[in-house]
Amino acid sequence: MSECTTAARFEIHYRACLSPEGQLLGESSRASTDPALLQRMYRMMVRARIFDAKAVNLQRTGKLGTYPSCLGQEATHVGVGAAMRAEDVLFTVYREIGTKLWRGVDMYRILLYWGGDERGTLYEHSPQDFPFCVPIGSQMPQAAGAAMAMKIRGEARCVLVFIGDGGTSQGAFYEAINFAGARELPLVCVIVNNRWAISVPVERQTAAKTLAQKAVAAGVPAVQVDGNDALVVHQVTTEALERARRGGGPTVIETLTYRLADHTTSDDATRYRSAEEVQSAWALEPLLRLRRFLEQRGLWDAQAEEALKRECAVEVEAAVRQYLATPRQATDAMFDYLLAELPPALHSQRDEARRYAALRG
Amino acid sequence: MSECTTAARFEIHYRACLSPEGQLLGESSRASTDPALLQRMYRMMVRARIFDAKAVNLQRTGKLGTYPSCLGQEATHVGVGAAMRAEDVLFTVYREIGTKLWRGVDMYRILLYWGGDERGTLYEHSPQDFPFCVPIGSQMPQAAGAAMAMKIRGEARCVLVFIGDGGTSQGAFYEAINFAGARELPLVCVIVNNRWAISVPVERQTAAKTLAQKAVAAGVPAVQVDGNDALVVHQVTTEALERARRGGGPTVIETLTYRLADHTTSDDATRYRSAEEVQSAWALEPLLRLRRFLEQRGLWDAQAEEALKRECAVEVEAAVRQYLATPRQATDAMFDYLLAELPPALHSQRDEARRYAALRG
Amino acid sequence: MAKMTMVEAINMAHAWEMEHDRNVVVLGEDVGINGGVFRATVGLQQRFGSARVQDTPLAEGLIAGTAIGLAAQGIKPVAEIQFMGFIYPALDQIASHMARLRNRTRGRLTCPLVLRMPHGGGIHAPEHHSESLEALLCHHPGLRVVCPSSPARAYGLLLAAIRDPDPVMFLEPVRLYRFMRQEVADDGQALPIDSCFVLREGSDLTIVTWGAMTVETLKAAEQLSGEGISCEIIDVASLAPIDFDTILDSVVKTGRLLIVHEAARTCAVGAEIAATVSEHALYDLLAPIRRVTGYDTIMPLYRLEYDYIPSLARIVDGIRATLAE
Amino acid sequence: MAKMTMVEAINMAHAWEMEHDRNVVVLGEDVGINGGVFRATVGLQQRFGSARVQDTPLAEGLIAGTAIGLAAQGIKPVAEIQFMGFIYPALDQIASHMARLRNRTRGRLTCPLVLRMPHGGGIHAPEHHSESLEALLCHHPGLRVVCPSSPARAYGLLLAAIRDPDPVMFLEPVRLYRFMRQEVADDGQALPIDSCFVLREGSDLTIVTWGAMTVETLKAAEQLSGEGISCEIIDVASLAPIDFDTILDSVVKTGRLLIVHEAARTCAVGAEIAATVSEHALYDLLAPIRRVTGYDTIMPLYRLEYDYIPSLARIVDGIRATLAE
Ligand SMILES: Cc1ncc(C[n+]2csc(CCOP(=O)(O)OP(=O)(O)O)c2C)c(N)n1
Ligand SMILES: Cc1ncc(C[n+]2csc(CCOP(=O)(O)OP(=O)(O)O)c2C)c(N)n1
Ligand SMILES: [Mg+2]
Ligand SMILES: [Mg+2]
Repeated sequence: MSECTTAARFEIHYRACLSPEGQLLGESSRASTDPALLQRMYRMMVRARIFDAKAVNLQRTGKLGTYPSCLGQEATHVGVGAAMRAEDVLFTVYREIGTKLWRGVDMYRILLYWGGDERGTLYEHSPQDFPFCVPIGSQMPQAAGAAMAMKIRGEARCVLVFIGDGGTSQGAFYEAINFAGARELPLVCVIVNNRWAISVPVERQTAAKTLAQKAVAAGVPAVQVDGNDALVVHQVTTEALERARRGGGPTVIETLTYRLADHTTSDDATRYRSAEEVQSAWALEPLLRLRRFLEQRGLWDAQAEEALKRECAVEVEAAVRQYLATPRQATDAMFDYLLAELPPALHSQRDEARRYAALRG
Repeated sequence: MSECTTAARFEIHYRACLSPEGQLLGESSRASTDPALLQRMYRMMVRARIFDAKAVNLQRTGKLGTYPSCLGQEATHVGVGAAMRAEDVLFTVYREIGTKLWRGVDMYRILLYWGGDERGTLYEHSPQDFPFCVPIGSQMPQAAGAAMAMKIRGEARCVLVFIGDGGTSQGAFYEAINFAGARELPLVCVIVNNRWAISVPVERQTAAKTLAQKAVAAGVPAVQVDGNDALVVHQVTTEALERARRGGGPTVIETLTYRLADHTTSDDATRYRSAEEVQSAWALEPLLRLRRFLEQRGLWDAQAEEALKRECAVEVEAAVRQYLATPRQATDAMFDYLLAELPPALHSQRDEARRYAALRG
Repeated sequence: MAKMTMVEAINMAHAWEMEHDRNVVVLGEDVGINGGVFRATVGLQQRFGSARVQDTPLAEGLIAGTAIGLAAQGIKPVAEIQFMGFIYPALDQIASHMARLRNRTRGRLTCPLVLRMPHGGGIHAPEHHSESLEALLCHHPGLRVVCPSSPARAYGLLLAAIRDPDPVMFLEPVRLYRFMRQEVADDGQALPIDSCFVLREGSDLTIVTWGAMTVETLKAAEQLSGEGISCEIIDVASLAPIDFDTILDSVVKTGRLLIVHEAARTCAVGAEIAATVSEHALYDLLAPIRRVTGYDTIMPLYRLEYDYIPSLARIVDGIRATLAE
Repeated sequence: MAKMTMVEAINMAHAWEMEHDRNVVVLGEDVGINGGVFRATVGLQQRFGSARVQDTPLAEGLIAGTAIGLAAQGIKPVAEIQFMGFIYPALDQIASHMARLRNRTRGRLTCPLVLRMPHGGGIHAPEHHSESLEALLCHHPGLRVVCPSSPARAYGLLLAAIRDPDPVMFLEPVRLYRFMRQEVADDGQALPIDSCFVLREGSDLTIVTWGAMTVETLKAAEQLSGEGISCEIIDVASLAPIDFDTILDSVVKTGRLLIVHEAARTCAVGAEIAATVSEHALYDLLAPIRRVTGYDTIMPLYRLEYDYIPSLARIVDGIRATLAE
């Protein structure tokens, strides 16, 4: 009917290091040969899960606002954190507790944020990281901009940005990876495919068989990995960051995981997904497989587990106490950071707010 | 380093029917075996080019506003028009004169629109087609919506939407093809890759080797064709519309062509691209090759060409006369179509506008 | 007649209209099996099928643009934006197209559709979930903007919105979704979307407000009535175009005007009302028009949201101050 | 000192600041080799290199979001939106992030950047190329909005905008780009972006306006001065936050206020000025505050644009009407 040649060809690879049973697949990964790192990653995953359970609990008892649980996604969050350097910059959505903790964000700050207090975004140890980003997709162009700054200055730094499966439907996601590809920006984008965007399954979100292939639109290399496998997440993220640091440009990584919890504490997932589905997802959850792997290597045991759990419980309790003991900001907090200097016209509004705060007590 | 399997594979094909010399490549296409259609397409391409030259000329002499020439893209525009059915719905950007003419839009209306008069969007013969869309990319979700309406009603109708190479950088483009893929909407998207977005070459726009591959992100089939080859444009668009009509879902078609003119009459392309580039693009322009093909088959000759040119000149002159003879709308035109009924509060504004129009005369 | 909350009344209005107009289609994020994050569309997909009640991908610009295409093709979309704070990605479609399609095609193509969205704060929601952005919409000619303040008005106004031949932005005050139960007749009776509602008649001053702020405003009037202060309270309800006749008549009667709204003050709807009233009724004004509004700051996270949202005390003082002169 | 147009002065301000601050970076559509569709950035890429002057892909949301990331990393982006009518895709980044980053991070991260855009109509441009949308920006706390009305003010205000620690929306009236030439010293001197400019002193009434409307307004005042009418004309220049002290002082002096702007009237900046002035200076007002503005309609295609844009005649009549009472 017409001359037909091939203009372009693409392949999306799937990678995994650790089987759900904790067996190493293929050769060893960087982490698998680094006992200290393995233990740090596992400890951080447990820390995240224990904090997460407590946060959900605080909300249930009316002590915290709406909270989005990270249950089941710890391997993705921690694997990414472990692959980053301190001088890199992180852009998250709202669920990446494990990455925030790895970056040194206090549990106390995370509680403050979900507890309705802007001071929850004060990150002492990662001062350039962006706070949680609620408007889905909007973090993407900002991350590209930060990466552009690094490229303009010729720095060997990278930006790591997270987005969800639902987020890949927002135009901003595509605009940013397309720009990153066109300018070879040091940007690594991790698509956390936890299969659900509130009640919308990823199959309703897109006809794309993989989310990694969305990078083909931007001419950006992409890979899909087992997102419940901390080793492979750490491995591919490290490779991607290294290439970006060398000036090799962006990478998109899709991590296949599962949102074991409700979307947030205001959600009831039983309305739209089956108990069976959640059950079978539990069989793939990330902590147990890494623990088994560590135990096989003699790097972990029941005692260590007990000690860690106690340690985390203590840390979480302390953070909760500090959070609950923190009085809310004075109403001046609404005005103090509006602009570098409060415009004269707003002084009367600030005073008005003060007056009524006194009444409200 | 890790287990690695292939999750997905893609291939983008390039198709062409007619060589720049007017030789048929491969087998025959639907149009190539339909003399009447061949002649209609050629005549429409000439008609578009003659109208276009006149429009540019009117702007130069201060009788028309800014105008975006379609010079060099006639094969894409006419090939698409010829593939559509009357009951389908068309969404264009602003440059697709050939398609508008094929849909029965009067030259007079097109002049009125670029002459600063909303009545230029009154399409007598394609009453459901959308007018030109200036905000780049914004036509895409609307086209998806129209296709969704057809699917909801179970109609055997399709939507054809155009976008430019620059337009593929707008998130709206991606949001729409992703949605069309996820819902298998009867939508055919033609990406007119004329290599330039004003002064930005497509290589600065994206790292994607082809624009067709952007459809991979949406899980939508895509093909790249020679956009200066009316036969292949007609062929692939017809195939795509037929599949969509059968419920087979959307297709993305990239047509490779070239913007031989300045971006618009307000632009000066010599600022940013070389005369050589434009020269070599002229060697690939669409009219001559189709004429040669017709002549080889005895379907066209110098006489026919002369007659056609005369005919078009007469038609264009008539349209111009009608346009120039059309008095501008009364100021009520600002109010008459704001809402189905003018809100009481606006009556005084309408009266005020009338009063000052009288003064302005 | 059943007593119901506003969110139930909104759900009932959807069901009535879908039952009586086969062209009505519901779309948005999580509006299907989940019934919307506030349950406004609960049960509709089960009842009317997944062709007429569709979850969309996560993209507000897509939702708004799709609604335009649907409407131009004769479908009547009732689309939900999950929270008003997420309207921004949809604004290009709303402002450049929805508001203009009729005008730019000289009436050849139109956009009869409804865009529903939760409005305002007060429910301890996360960041970006408590915005009051009606002014952005009201500044755009070609749109209707409606904001109900009770279950019955939500029912009647939503029916009117769906039946209207033009695009209607329907703002639903989150504080009121489950604030009170009221008897609402499921009779398919629409309410006018071109007039204010006088919620309380009075003679000393006029208070103009809408949405959730009607609650505190009514409380304030009630409280001060004990001191013999008689407030007339007008629920604007339709914020664009505004029924200024009702407002002006009242101000001419009382000679004093207080405007109460939750949105930031600058360039908000309250500014337009103050400007228009002072232009047309200056000589009837016995005191300056005052505005009790959200501050010109970012809506704070929830620990301070009730310091931002006009409180009963601020409204009471606003009334006293307006009467003092 | 060279006589130059506003667009040349804007170009000169870019060059000065890029010369003196290595962190200043220019980005936008066609700002590079093409020098911008209005030539505002012409020559900058040749002079400062393609790392510091970059064409972006065609996506306004991307441009705004990228500018935020750059600014937070210490680069000073001066980004161009090709026409104000195309700001909509960027509004989510502007409203949800630019305006809020300092506040939501308690000052840890900030957004010192400039977003430049051609503003208003009057040059027979195509559809969507003639919009006046300053109110959308002014309604958002956390932004500065500036609109110059002469080459010299464009130069000085743009320098101030680039040096400001917060995001500044810089609106450039297209009618004025090449309207007049004026001597502008390339001395790097910034002008204040927190005060109005009194363009003409007078005693009978105050006219508040900005941008391109200053031209017709000055003409009107000139014309009426022949009849002994003395108008004080204030160029607001900085539309957010507004310097109300200067405006109020003038109104207290003259007792009469006319507001002139090109944007649609409802919920525009003129409404805020009228509301604020009537609240604070009611008893000084000798006549109702009038607004001569664009109509509450879609900006028409160009054949009617001068029926939409306030004309000299409408302003003159507005002055007379305000003085008549
Ligand atoms: C622009 C925008 N629209 C809607 C929402 C409401 N919302 C919050 S989370 C969410 C789903 C996100 O799904 P996904 O991107 O997969 O992330 P996940 O919650 O699964 O981690 C939605 C619709 C939002 N926050 N922002
Ligand atoms: C949203 C938006 N931003 C910017 C513009 C200004 N503009 C008009 S055409 C154009 C380039 C479009 O390029 P492309 O999509 O390739 O279409 P082409 O002009 O080549 O046909 C730009 C930037 C616009 N019309 N809309
Ligand atoms: Mg998800
Ligand atoms: Mg192009």
